Amino acid sequence: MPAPFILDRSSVTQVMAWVLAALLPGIAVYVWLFGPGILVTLALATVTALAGEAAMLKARGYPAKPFLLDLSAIVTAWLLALSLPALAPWWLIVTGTLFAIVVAKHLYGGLGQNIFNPAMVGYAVLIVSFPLQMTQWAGPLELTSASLTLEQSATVIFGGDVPKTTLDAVTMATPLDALRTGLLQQLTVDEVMTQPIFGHYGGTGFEWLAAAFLLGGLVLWALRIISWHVPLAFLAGVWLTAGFLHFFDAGRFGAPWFHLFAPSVMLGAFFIATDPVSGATTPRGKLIFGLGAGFLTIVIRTWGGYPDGVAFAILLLNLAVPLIDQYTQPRVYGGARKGKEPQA
Amino acid sequence: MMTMNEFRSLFHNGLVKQNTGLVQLLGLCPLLAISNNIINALSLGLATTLVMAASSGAVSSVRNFVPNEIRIPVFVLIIAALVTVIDLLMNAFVHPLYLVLGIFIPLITTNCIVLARADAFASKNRPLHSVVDAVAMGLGLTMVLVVLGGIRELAGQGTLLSGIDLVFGEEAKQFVLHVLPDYQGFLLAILPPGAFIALGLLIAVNNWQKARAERRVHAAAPMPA
Amino acid sequence: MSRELFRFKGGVHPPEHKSESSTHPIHAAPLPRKLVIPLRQHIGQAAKPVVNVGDRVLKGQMIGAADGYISAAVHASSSGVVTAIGLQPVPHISGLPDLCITLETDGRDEWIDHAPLDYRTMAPAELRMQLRDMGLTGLGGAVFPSAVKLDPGTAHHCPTLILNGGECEPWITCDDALMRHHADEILQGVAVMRHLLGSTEILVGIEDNKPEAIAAMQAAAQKVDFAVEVVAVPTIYPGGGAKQMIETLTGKQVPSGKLSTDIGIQVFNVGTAHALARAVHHGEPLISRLVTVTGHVLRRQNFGVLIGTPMHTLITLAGDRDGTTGVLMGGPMMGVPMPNLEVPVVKATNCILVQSNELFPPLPKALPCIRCTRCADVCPAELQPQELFRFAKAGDFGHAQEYHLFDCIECGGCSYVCPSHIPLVDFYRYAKSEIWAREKEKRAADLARERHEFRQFRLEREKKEKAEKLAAKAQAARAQAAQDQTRRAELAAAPAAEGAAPSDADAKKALIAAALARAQAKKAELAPKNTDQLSPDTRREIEEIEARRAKILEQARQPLDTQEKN
Amino acid sequence: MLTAILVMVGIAVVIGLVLGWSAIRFKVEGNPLAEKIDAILPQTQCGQCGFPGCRPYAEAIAKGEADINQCPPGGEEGVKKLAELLGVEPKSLDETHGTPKPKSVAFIDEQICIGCTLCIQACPVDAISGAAKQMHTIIAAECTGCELCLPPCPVDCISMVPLAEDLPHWKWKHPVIELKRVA
Amino acid sequence: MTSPIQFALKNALRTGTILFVFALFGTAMLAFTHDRTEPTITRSQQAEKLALINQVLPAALYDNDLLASQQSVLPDDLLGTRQPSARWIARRGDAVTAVVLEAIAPDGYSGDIALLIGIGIDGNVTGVRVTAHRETPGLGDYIDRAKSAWIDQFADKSLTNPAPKHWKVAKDGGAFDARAGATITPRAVVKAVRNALDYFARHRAAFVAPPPAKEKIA
Repeated sequence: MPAPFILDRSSVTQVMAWVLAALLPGIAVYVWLFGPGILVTLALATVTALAGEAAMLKARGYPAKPFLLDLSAIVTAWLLALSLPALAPWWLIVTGTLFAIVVAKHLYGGLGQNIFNPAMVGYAVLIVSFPLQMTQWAGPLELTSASLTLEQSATVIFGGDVPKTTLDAVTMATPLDALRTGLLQQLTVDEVMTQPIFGHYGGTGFEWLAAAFLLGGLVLWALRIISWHVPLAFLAGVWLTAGFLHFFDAGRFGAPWFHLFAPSVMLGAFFIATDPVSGATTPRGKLIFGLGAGFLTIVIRTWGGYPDGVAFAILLLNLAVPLIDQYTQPRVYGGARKGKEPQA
Repeated sequence: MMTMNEFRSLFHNGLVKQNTGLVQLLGLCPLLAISNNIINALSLGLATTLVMAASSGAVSSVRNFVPNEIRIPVFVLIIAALVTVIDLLMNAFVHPLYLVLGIFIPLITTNCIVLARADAFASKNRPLHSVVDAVAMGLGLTMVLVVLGGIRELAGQGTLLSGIDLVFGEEAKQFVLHVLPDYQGFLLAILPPGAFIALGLLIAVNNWQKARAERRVHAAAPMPA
Repeated sequence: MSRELFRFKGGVHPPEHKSESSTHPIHAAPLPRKLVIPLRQHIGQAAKPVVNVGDRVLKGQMIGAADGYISAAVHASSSGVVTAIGLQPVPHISGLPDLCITLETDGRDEWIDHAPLDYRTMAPAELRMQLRDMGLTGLGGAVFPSAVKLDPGTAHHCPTLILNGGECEPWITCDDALMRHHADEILQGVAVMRHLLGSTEILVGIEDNKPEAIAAMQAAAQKVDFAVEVVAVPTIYPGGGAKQMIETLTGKQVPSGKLSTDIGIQVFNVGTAHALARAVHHGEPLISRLVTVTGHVLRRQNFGVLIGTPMHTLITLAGDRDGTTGVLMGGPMMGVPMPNLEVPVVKATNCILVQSNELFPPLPKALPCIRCTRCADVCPAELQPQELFRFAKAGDFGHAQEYHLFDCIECGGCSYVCPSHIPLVDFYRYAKSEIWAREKEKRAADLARERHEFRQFRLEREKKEKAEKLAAKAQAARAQAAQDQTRRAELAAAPAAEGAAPSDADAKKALIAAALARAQAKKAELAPKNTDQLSPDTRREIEEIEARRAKILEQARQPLDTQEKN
Repeated sequence: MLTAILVMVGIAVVIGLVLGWSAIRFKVEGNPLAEKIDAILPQTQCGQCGFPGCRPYAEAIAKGEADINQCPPGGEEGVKKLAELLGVEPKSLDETHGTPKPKSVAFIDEQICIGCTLCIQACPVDAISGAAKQMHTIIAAECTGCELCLPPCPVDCISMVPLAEDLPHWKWKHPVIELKRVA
Repeated sequence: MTSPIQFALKNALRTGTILFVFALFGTAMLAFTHDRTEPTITRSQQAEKLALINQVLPAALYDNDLLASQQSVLPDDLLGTRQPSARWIARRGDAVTAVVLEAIAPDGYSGDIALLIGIGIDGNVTGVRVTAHRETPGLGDYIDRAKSAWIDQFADKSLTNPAPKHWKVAKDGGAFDARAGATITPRAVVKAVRNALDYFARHRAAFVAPPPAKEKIA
């Protein structure tokens, strides 16, 4: 084995562990503001992901241990779980997770080979196939007339018998849904925003969730697990696109701050768009990737068939990554600067 | 005339070895668009087969009179004419089906597999061989279409043969198989992305099968000393 | 004295491990019994041996002459007798042997006549030839013949001369030691360089983790009659790479695919400057150097070592320990594992690093690349290592080259930080050597094509000439026949035209038959000799070839036989 | 209806005229495909493919008269490259044309050589120097290892010496990363 | 010896002729088929349209030639139309029994939803069908009769049944149920049907008026 003979202490496991750790503040806020249901979803997704990963590794003839220990399957599971409605039925969680692990990850070649972000593939499959179930969001406790305990949540998720009235009492549309609905009823943004669900910026509860994800993301950045390029560009893409539209017609387009703190943008910017495997790799490429994803997010939110666009935007940009990377190759040491011939 | 062996090899070629859908990956546009249930798939597949057989026969019969430089225009002319004829006939006699298949009937003209076989095979072989080859190729495509349609229909809505009434009339509705009663439905399978995913999986299975067969052959062959 | 420094992109901070060896004084390694001096110690053409087995040589005597422009001579490191010229293990990653001259030393260490060079009065070209013949090469690692680098080229002068004291690899301290103890001599060498290159600005870059070396060099700089700027540069690996040192000190980058002299900068290692001073001021060719022996040994220190000294003697000298798992030549980032310890110290040997499981735990197993681009962050060549890896792994060398594979300096920074523990540099080396091999193959194929086409053309021409000759002959015959106007004469004319051929063939046949007998006799006595130590497989192959050959011979003979019957 | 027929026929005639005219006027001389194929072939000129050299084989492939798997010196890799160039499925080497061998050069045992020049005439790349009744030598750098000089030699003084790996020819190997369990 | 130009011209003439023959033959074949199938195709197309109208209009309600009764309607806010649309008048004998209107629900989740609404002369809905929409599959597309029977609940409804304030989806306190999580689409449809009824009520007189001697065909 030739040089080098020493290694830095970093490892894939370490990277993934930090990502999981950085999600914890978000999860804590989630539990605090929306009830403990998300814990059931997280646990179920984790177990499913590990089982799916182990089965696929075995089928493909890879040793299970090093790959299960790399924690990447758990990262996928958690990101998917956090994108799902907290009270989604168990089969929805299992289907999405399995799709993410089996199809989006292993059929593409496993760790490091998937061109799409597995969690977002799982999410997209679910929203396309089961749009109805994907709207059963638990509302923020502040606004719901009832709340569910952990056991009750588990009962709901596993299809147990729960009075429909209880369920109706705890679920409500997300701020994005509400905005879309309101706008279609010919209300202006300001009129829509008077509904209690909208809170200060991004929706009651949701804005704190977003802030928690932002915090976790900043930790990842401080640790150099992720670079600033993608999140910043993504947020800038969202902010600029939403701001542009809002500037021209504040009545029909939500405010940029709302879009930033509305569900999923912070999670997407810091945890999903930064997935190294399916993202762009060059510095300029990362900026384009982030800006493009941010732009598409708002476009889809505004004109698309679904209320949120983060997942589709990221998947579309995943598709463009090879092209982006190819056209944004940075200047190498000693290479010509900006098209000029190197000075002899 | 043709021997049994030739016949068999042409069919093997069309259905397996050079299968248009799984191996050559030609004519994917209709393959992906019209494979959301078995009936659609079968109808379009057969229509394509018909066009292929007719055009291959025609191309092969005139192959000696067509100079190289206008080969392609002549073939396209023949194919386009035949497709339009079939388009008109379907419009007249199986109108409901025509409505479903819609734009994809005229699009058979641009289905590369038709021109590919006309140019690659029919223009170099005798009419009988060409027709057999075209039928084999067409059936190969139909086969993939039907399998794909079956998978998507079953996964997407839990039925098989739905829409059979469009071809055989209202009474045929009883033949629709509700394989999975009270099925939730898996929309993805029916929507366009489902076609890509299902076709991708089919191709993967086909390649995997091939690789396995090859490995077996290698294993069986005596190792060179 | 402060100078604006520039930060090159990338780099890593591996643990330094310098103090282990740098705190001890330099020792001279004793004269070994046997010296093995490889003829290929530098980049370029290997030297050609100019002594014979049995010759007695003196210390400093040239035993291998430079062969070509990019080459350097090799010299006897001590006096003794040449006992062998042949393949010997050399310090190369492949473990393949190379042509070496083996000396049995006589212990007298008797110098050949040598005298200082009056470099100021010599023509630069002549001086360079002298240096080449004194075996001067860079001692920083690349071992490029110094004479070539001391040629300012068409520009006739190279304004900036950088002396590279940035010994950035962990563990190695030989340059540090050299600077601390021989600063004056180093600057004497610099004076010669300055003379040859016409440099006006002299910069000495030393990493700031070597304060004593900086102080020593600064002190020495006060004493010389030209301005020398000693600059402390930040400690970062690979800050001691020539291109990185240039960027740190000047902010300039060497254009891709060009030489630093193209931007008026030349860089030499401090060791090279020292060797140059010894060569010019003492007439001593390059026969020794400083070597750091460190790692898993009892006494980590620097040794003054004669080129050709077997490595195991140095390790024994430093005190070998149990638990040794391997020995590297060079540092842990770019070093080369030694196939065995018989290999000699060569001009490139700056460090002998003894490994153990505690100091160098076995590397963890690699996982797939997750494209995290940490490698790109640390790459001092500003490449996209993850893409290069992908291309190299897939054998897509065209793309690898498009992504500037050949700008990679193989510093190992990417492998060092890779969270998937992929041996990235290995892949780049593999791709590079594969590309070179293909290039070579392609050149060979082009040559073969060209020669084949020429041959076709020649045969065609000969055939045409023959046909013309025949036609002329036939015409002459016909003319004769017309003259004779008899049928008999006409019949006779035809054989006459070919008459010469059969008799020629007969003579040749006899000759061939005689030779055949001779050859078969010879083969009978030869054949068993060279086949009995072969493996059964090879033997079978030979038999097959023999059989085929016999068949071909049979066929070749047949026409002769039939002809005979006619 | 008549308009439709007239339009179609009119277009057809125009296209026919243009195509017929251009086919003759803009004919491309030579065969660029054969060039490309020739560039892939190893240029050993050994004739194992059944053609008298690499160029004729390349032309035969370009015309579709020869298969791509008849060149043992090119090996499987050569077949793969040809397949890629021609857009066909790669296949395994046709062993009736021989099997790939390690790269070798011919070596003449000068003790035995009688200077008959037969090998010089057989060598496709003129890599043997010598004259009648004088010893012949192989110019190793130019020898392609085609073995064509072996059969004509009446005294069997030529042997093929495999090129051993030495330092200047040493190559880095593809690093082995074991991810999969060895089955 | 012919010059290259002459040679090329000759070749052009040859290929031109061949292509001419093929084109002539091909076009002739097409012309023939077209000629033979045209009446059948026209018949099927009309049958198709009629079948669609029949879905919103019970066959018992008319005995006139419905297709011939087609009239053009100017764009109207209540119909949601921005271009002239069509309407068909059903008669039994001479009496007008019902009218079929094309309407648009402009505020679907993904844009316009095209509707065909049959209204009896008594102001009761005889049937509603969605003819074109771009609603999210699985979410809003249950308004399509092919996907679910939801649209059937409009049958026999009128402006007074339910009361105007109940012309809403259940979630908004109305009489029309809608699936949870997907209320935008049904809201739009309910509103459009109500508006169409409104439109009919306002223009009732014009519909009931005895037919002009010769109906003009739009």
